[in-house]
Amino acid sequence: MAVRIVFVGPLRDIAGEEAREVAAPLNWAGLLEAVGAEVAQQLGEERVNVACAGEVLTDKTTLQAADGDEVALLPPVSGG
Amino acid sequence: MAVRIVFVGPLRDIAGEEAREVAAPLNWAGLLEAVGAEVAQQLGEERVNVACAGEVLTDKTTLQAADGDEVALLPPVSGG
Amino acid sequence: MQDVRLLAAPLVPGSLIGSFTNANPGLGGVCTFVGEVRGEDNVEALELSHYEPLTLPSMEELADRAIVRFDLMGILIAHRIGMMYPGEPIVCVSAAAKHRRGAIDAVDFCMDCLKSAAWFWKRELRGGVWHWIEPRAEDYADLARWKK
Amino acid sequence: MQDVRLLAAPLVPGSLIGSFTNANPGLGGVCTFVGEVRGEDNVEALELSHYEPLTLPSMEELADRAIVRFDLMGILIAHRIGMMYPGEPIVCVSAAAKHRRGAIDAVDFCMDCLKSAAWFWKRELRGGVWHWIEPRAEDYADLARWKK
Repeated sequence: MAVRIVFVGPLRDIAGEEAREVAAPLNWAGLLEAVGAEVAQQLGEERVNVACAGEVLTDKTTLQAADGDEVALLPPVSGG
Repeated sequence: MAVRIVFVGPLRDIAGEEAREVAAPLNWAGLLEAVGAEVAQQLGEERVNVACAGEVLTDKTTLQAADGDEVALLPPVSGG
Repeated sequence: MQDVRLLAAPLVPGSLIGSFTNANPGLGGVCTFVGEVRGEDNVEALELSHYEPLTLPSMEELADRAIVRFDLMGILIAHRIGMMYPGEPIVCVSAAAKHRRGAIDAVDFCMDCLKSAAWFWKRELRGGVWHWIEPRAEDYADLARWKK
Repeated sequence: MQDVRLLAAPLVPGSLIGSFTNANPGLGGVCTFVGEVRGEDNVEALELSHYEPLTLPSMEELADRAIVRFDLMGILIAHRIGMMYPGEPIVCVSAAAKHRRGAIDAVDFCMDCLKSAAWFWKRELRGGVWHWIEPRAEDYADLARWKK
């Protein structure tokens, strides 16, 4: 009965880990609580996206992760 | 005592030859007379340039070619 | 012909482009951009992370959009992940079209998207310390040119 | 590094670009455009004429202008003359710069100039008859973008 939270890029450094398993289901309030104050603050920023089960959420505060879902925390990107 | 007139690109087809030697000096009026009616008509078009001794003339009607100069008649370009 | 690759091993643009060009007979022009790790500012290494479920699918979607928008015959998008050193290629985008305008614009567009709107995270090692990199203001401005 | 060539023999982009890239260490990006003879409209062959005293000097001048205008580290401009057949490269422009914007814009600029403002004359053989080609209206419009 778990949701896997994945910390990507700079958020991995802040979280100090690559991923964490938490109990399902997981909503936005549960996510903010699960990730610790520093990551929660980052999640408040508009530039930080959240994906659930491979789909980027248009409104991350509507998160509803079920058992087996992977929730990825996606900071501002930079490629090329 | 000659000026060499070079016909480039489509003007070569119209002139029916690659180049022609005429007596020096050669000015604009002399050029128009030397090249024949059909090429002269083309020379009247703004898009057709004239180079003398390797320099494209800003105003081709000021042509003053001396002995040994090459005068090139340059129709609209297309490369690439 | 659409060829989209996420590469954990060294990217060799010459070998990709040669076969890409041959795979698009009848083309009028091919435009190619290759981005490399710059050694300036004492950059010792660069590392690119990705997020598996999103990164490659979004690159494929970008390729689809470019083909339609710029009327391409083919597109190649190859992007490195992992650790790279100065002088190593990071990204290669190549577009084949009947006319040059489409090919050049498609490469321009894809590079702007890859730089600031694709699922990559970049960090640089300078003086033994890793620094996360965000797009420059110019990168965001470049991307905004394509919004319509 | 400036490399400007007028070629009467086949142009092999791969060999030019490889050595060009290597000759510009520290670059951030290289953009390259290769134009080929299109076989559409039953084109059997294409012939490019030039005028020796003007063509190469004006290409060198174009390279100089591009380096200054787009802050390039290097530029390669190679253009064919003579007879070519469908699928053969006609022109190759490659620009190396610290950032992608300069490299891409330089290639775009040079191609527009080569297409409508360089000393070349092009004709196509279709159905056994030679036809002189002039730039399309779009080509002149593309060139006008750079006037300032």
